[in-house]
Amino acid sequence: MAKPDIGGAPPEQSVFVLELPSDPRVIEGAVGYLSDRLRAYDFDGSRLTLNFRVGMAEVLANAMIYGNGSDPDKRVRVEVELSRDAVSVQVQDEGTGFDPGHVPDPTLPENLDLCGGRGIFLIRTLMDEVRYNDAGNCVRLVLRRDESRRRASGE
Amino acid sequence: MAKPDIGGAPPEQSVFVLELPSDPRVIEGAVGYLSDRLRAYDFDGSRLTLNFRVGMAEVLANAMIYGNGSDPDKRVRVEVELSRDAVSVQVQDEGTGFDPGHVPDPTLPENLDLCGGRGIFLIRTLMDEVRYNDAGNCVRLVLRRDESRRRASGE
Amino acid sequence: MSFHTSKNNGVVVVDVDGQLIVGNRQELKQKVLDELEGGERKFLIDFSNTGYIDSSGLGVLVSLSKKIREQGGELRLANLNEDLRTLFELTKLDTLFNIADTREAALTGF
Amino acid sequence: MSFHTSKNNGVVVVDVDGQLIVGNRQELKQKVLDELEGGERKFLIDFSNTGYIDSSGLGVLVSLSKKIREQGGELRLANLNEDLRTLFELTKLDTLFNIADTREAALTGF
Ligand SMILES: Nc1ncnc2c1ncn2[C@@H]1O[C@H](COP(=O)(O)OP(=O)(O)O)[C@@H](O)[C@H]1O
Ligand SMILES: Nc1ncnc2c1ncn2[C@@H]1O[C@H](COP(=O)(O)OP(=O)(O)O)[C@@H](O)[C@H]1O
Repeated sequence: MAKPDIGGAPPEQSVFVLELPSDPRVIEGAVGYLSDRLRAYDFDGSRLTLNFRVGMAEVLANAMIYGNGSDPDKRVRVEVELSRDAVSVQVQDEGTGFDPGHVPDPTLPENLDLCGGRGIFLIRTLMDEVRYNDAGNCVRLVLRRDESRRRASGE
Repeated sequence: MAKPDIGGAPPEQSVFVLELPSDPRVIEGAVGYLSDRLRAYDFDGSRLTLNFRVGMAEVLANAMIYGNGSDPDKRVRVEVELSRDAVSVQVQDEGTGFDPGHVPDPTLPENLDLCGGRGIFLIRTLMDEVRYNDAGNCVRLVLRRDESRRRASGE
Repeated sequence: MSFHTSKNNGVVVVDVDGQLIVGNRQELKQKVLDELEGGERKFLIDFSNTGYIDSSGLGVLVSLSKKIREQGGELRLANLNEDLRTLFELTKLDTLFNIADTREAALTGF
Repeated sequence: MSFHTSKNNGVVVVDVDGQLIVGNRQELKQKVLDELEGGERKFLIDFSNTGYIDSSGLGVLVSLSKKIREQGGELRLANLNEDLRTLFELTKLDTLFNIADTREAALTGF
């Protein structure tokens, strides 16, 4: 009764910001929240459950753990622009950055049984656009709602 | 190795801000994060695990659900000032507020088997200071590290 | 947070792992109501592995207790740690529930 | 997220409920390593109830598989949904693991 009407279609575009602590325990809740927002803009299927959820979880984990060094005094700023066409997310940490150009390919046979090194690969594989700033402490991701390319799959 | 030194004593005071989505799924992670911060300032025992965790979870839930009406477009702003003496938390929602003066006592016999109505009672019981602004959409809580009063218990 | 259900001599025993709070209490409620619907009447919730409970978690316990009683059944609680005991005392819910120190004590004479 | 472990004809079966991600993968790792330490050699992880897995979850699986093999044991995986299949294919980890469609298929001939 006192609840706002959430039945109608959402506005053409939503823009919002989160400031998250550098704590992996909030990743699951934040990704769950963001996924619901995307669902309201008709994102669904593996674009939502695989590409968005895994890509987003990776980016947040890297910002919290590598960028902010799990320093509880540092925050991760997430800026989201969401429409029916695409979601664009900018994730900024308070670290000194890194060189995203120099990341070994985890799918090479010699890297296959390494425990780490798949995060950035997955971000790049799952998202449609991935652009780090020069420092490497801010990344802008774009995921389009329709799978317009890549991942030649069965259908 | 690349991790920052987290062994040393924390500074005299920490001040920080979170901007959380109105989604109950982030409450547990946020409370877990905040509890760890308090632990670094020597909060422990039931002051931490009961008073702080439950009081904080209640305040966040009320801000998200009642204040913001679970509206995904609205955020909850959490400002924390933390020292070895006390933690002060200000929680602001984007709602129109309410009158916190008019909340029935859930411990009266006739209210005992109601499902709801224990949130504000618990906040007031567990925290040392609880002050709502005039509108009722912003609350400032203080919890001192040492139990200086109330809750006459065994020790 | 997660729940494990087991059956012990006609008593449905539910272990609550983690927090029982607004984000997940519906799961517990549904689980117990399903068993009630299925004809079960004796329920024990074991809090050995529970962290904290918020007011909506308490509310679910009150609501379940009522619904079970309406069907002629009973809900008992066991293994509340010191924090949880205090929480039940502050809210006077310790007067509403049958609270046992241990699982065994709760199962005895159910 | 939570794990349930059970034993089936000498195979330790672990069900992963929820997400297997950086915030909780250590729990899974510890659970399996404890069993390995205790002498168990055959492991099956069942992903029927798993949501998503991130790179550190994948890392834990790779690491466990290695450690189990070093002790002469084997780790098998079962019940990957379409998303998880794709994840294993994208990372080429489908070539590293014995992945069965069903739990029964995985247990057969273990
Ligand atoms: N936001 C960031 N800030 C600083 N360094 C980063 C950041 N994100 C990634 N890195 C660096 O890139 C490396 C590769 O990351 P990733 O591909 O996610 O694999 P992994 O996490 O397994 O090391 C990390 O080890 C880290 O050194
Ligand atoms: N931040 C808030 N904004 C608006 N209303 C609130 C807020 N916090 C609490 N309330 C109101 O106070 C009432 C009592 O809250 P509470 O004591 O937590 O019990 P319950 O959540 O079980 O209703 C709520 O039902 C709600 O109407």
